[in-house]
Amino acid sequence: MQFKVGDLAEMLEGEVLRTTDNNSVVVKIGGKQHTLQLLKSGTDEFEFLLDNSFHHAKILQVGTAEVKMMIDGQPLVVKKHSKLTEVLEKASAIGGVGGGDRNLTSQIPGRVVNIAAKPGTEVKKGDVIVVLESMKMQVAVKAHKDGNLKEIKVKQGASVARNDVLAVIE
Amino acid sequence: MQFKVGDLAEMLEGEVLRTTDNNSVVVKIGGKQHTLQLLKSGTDEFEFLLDNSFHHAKILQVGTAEVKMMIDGQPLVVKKHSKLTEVLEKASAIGGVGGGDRNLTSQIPGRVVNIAAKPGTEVKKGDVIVVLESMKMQVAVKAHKDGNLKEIKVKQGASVARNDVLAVIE
Amino acid sequence: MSKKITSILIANRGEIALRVIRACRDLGIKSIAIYSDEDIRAVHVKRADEAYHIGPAAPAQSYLNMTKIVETAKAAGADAIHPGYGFLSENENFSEMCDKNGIIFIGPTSKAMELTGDKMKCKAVMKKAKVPTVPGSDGIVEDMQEAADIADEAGYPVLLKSAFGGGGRGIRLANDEKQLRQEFEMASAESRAAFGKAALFVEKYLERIRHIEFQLIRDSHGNSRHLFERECSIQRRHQKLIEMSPSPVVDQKTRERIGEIAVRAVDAVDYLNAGTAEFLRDPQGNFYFIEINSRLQVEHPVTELVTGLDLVKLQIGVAQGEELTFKQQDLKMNGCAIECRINAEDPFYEFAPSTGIVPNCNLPYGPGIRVDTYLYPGCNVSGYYDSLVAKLLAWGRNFDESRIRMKHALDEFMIEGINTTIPLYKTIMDDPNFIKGELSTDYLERFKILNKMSENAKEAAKKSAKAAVAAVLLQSEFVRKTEAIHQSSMPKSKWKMMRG
Amino acid sequence: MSKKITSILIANRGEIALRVIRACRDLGIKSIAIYSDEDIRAVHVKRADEAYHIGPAAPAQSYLNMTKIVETAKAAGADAIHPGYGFLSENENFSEMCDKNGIIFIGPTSKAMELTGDKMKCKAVMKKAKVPTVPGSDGIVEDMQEAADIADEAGYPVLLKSAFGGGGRGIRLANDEKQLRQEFEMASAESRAAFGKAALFVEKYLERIRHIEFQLIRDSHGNSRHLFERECSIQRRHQKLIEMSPSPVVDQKTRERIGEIAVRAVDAVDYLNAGTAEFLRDPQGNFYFIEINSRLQVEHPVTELVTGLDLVKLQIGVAQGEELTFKQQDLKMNGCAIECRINAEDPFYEFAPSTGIVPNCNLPYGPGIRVDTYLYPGCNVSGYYDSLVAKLLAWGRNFDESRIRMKHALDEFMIEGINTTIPLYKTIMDDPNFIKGELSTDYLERFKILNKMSENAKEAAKKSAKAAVAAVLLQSEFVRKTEAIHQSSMPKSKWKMMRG
Repeated sequence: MQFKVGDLAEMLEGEVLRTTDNNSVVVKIGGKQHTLQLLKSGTDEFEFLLDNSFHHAKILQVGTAEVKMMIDGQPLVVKKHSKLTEVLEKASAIGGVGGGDRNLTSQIPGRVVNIAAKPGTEVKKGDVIVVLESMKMQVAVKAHKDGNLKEIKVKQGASVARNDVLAVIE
Repeated sequence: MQFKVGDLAEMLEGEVLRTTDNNSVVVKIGGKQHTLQLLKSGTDEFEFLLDNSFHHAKILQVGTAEVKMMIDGQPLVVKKHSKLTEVLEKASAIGGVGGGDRNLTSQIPGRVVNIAAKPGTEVKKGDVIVVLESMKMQVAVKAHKDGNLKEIKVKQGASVARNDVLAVIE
Repeated sequence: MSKKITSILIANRGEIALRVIRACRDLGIKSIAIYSDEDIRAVHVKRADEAYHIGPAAPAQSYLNMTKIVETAKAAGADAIHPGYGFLSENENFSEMCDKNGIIFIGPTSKAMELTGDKMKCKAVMKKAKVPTVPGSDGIVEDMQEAADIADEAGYPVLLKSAFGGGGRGIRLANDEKQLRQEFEMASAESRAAFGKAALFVEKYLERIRHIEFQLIRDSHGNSRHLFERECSIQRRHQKLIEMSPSPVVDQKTRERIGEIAVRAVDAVDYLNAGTAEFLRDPQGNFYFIEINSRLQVEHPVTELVTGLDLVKLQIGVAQGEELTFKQQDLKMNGCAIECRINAEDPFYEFAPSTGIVPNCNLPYGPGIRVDTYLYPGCNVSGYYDSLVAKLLAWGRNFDESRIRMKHALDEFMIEGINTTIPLYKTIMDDPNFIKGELSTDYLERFKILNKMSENAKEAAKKSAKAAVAAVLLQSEFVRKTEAIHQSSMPKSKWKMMRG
Repeated sequence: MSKKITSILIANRGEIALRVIRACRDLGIKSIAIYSDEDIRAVHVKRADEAYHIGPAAPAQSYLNMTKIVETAKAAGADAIHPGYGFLSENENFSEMCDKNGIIFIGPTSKAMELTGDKMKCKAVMKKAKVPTVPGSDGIVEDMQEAADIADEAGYPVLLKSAFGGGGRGIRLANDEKQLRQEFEMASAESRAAFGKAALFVEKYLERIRHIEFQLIRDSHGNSRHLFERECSIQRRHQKLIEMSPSPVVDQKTRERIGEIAVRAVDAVDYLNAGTAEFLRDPQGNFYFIEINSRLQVEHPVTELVTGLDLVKLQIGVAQGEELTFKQQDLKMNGCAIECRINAEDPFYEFAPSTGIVPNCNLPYGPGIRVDTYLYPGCNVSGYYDSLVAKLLAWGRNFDESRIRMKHALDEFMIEGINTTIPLYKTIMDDPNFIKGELSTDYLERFKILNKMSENAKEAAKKSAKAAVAAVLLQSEFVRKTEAIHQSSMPKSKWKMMRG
């Protein structure tokens, strides 16, 4: 299978050739054969030696098309490349489908300290809609697109979690 | 119930009076009432505030008559005292029942580097029976009583675990 | 004031509470912690001799609740209160309340605190004591002529500031008198329109400034010592990120000269206990006093590493009336120390706060490394309090040794579950401008450090690409094997779950 | 010898391997680890730039396998090998093998090592260099008259030792000449009976001795420096447990005097790189050279803390032909450092080895604290290797500050799953004799420290009694509630599993 690692332009071909009894796995990555010596292996955490160097991987999220992980302390997304993902990427690049795009979500957990816009009014991309407070910092949540501010989903003083929907813009 | 803590002479009376919703437990220990504020509670690990001071308990082993634990980093055995345990203790003080007493066990894990006594011979308490090696140290395992060395259960070079039976003395 | 302290309530949380607990322990003093609902599992609760609940998560109802804290101190029998930094540490009313309740406040008197807290009053006292301050008007200027006279004296460029402005608004730059006239007219009109009257003052515009401060300690017998300088120029939104001692631009002569001025500054306000005199330094090497921070500073360990002194123990000694045992000339600067403030913020996303449980963490250690932190595996990084989760310090015989040790300690420092400023500091430790000591308060923007950080992250991704693919292969192989085992109900797996 | 080193293979494991990895990292040198089957999950494997498997758990087949190690070094392209301490560190054949294979051995030349390894030869060289050694015969004495003459010169009491003895056997004490005659006859007869000939030598009997050593470094240009002394008198079975610097009985004048002797000693054997000159000191203040340890010592961090030097970095510099950059007079002793060797042994049970997985551990930190360790949560403490799992160090401005910091760091140090010597050190830190500096190699027996430790443990149990009962009550309550929930199949528990 082809993998796209982070923002890197080149693809990497990767496959498992065989696994052995003494906790080692032979793989082929980028055309070269490597023996991975496993130190730790579980559902979401792997430790292994690759080319005699230690690596630690913590798998954060596994999707059908991509895997999010921390590799050696750095966050990284690996995309499994196929015709299907190409099609999906093109589609999303054109301009989004479904309702996900209407929702303005919070990127951080925090408390709502100010509602800066009125429902029913027209807003421009970048206008401040809601101000959140967390860790003694005020963080402005701005409109992600031009449109009509249909609804504000939170009240002043409320606590919000990351990815909560704060407002709907249509 | 009465509790005997470690080697302390006095007994401590202890009982749970009630548990509350906000992770606190009211107990009576040694005639005084205390509210335990729970920080962590699981099958083998407890963290709590007692009289406003933090304590950490790791339960190592729970028997019918005693609980072995690490309390604030110190090993400690708490015996649940009852008529039954008194009877049992007296019995064992008189001189042991069952086969446990015949077995000479290893207090440490290690490798057998020397068999120092011959099966079939008479040995005295304190005679060296087997020499183990661990961490570059040689540790002599000595007879726990006078008697006839019926059998040596290990071979030179063998690895033994803690509590393995090394020899039988009758 | 000369009462021997036997127990201290620490009116704070986080790493600084733990820092004070350690000092108490070393002095044989009982440490009493307080905690909010949010902090019941916090490390300061576990490490103190006693811990008392004082209220809900919101600071106003807990760590800022003066009455409740003083009541708790009295109930617990505390002789003294250590306020740490932030919260009530610079609140003169709290210091006074402690005093009235017979509790020693470990810090300056409320009188000194009130004076240092009022910037204009303090500036006036400093001018009298011949402490150099930023040139400009002493208050509001009467008219254009006064503004021009002051600007002439201070030297152009100058800033014209509105007394009603704030946060950078209403500030105008003038490079010469002609420009000053234009700007003065416009600013006056603007101010009159907005606030009904013009209230402008003039200050010399300082460019490419460094922020350099001197640590001070003054006992109740009037002995003052400075504990050398700290360079704190690397900042973001006026908050310090990296501090170090010595400063790359302070030589021994300058150190002595400014140190004496700093001592004069604390003497002028009859200061008590540990404090910091903050200065700006322009590229010409002039130092301008700006303010006294009347508390223990976040960055105090930097000074501890180069002097060998324990500042919190000193604070407690001074608070119980002891005289300082060392003279100025006894103090020697030993090597170099750098501190990085590890904040729970995402440097790749506008430093957005990052909160939550830290399931696992690995504190760096080794020669020259010190960590002050409240982190432990399973701890909670709360959104109710500030974002500082750890202070990482590296000492070395010289700047380069401490810098390289810092760099590798940052590599070793693993904090799961939240974003931190660690990647930013890794970039800074390798930045040629940092290495040259080319610092100023606009360092991050001036040298496009955030761009460099993103580039470094890409480089790191490139290096880890093969390992990342390997991890994906292992993960899918693990799932495949596990499923196969479940389906065939095989009792044993070759791929056993290994605990590493 | 003046080749710049770019990669180092570390022929060791445990904390010292990690220590060398850190030094390599700081110097920009590639670190190459080796590991046995037993050590695949060890921390040095994880932290090195590269790690190579070299064989089974047994040291003879892995960490002592010279051929395999040199082969691995060549295959990995290592410029140099650092041997750490123990294993091959004092093996002159290994040093020679490295040499022949064009690999720099970071340590003394095989020639110097051979000389320092032979105690009798070394003693002869030292006597020639006017380095004071333990008075007595230079070798085997011919007859009773020679023995009496030597005893007269050395002063009574003397020891009569059999050349064939060992481990304390065959040693006889004589307080005067009459006793010496009696013992000589008996010892001769005994020796003749057992070995066919008498081979006795005479040595002054030293009582209440201290073990004090001087750290040394010598470069390939013949520059030697001593890095002050370490007092290592607290021992068990001739193994050091606690080391510190300065020694309570070494003043500046003595330090300079013995330091010069130590320098003379390494010059006499044309020593190279870091080494230690060991001395015995009698209660009258006389120092007697006993041997040179031709390696980096376990306790080297003690010296690092009081000098500010990084000894491993120095070692690497010397190995690549650099000249030492400091003169003797540049070195200043700064404060006091203590080291406790945390061994995986049960001090309550005759120091029996204690091995196994450490499910969890908490390393102490804070002002003045340094830990060198291979421990991490989940690591394996193996019975195949020595019992040292960590070195805990505390620095302070003076002995008392470092002692108190050590005491509290020991309290903080939590190691689950194995027994360690921590309780012993806690007792020692509070022992009045230790505090007075009343040390000798029989310190543990002389002051009945193990009894005191047991008493302390009882006291601790008393203090924890209430909490222990509380824990038992919580445990049974937890079980009761859990069972009740299971029986009633209630979907939700008020006693939720809390992650603290």
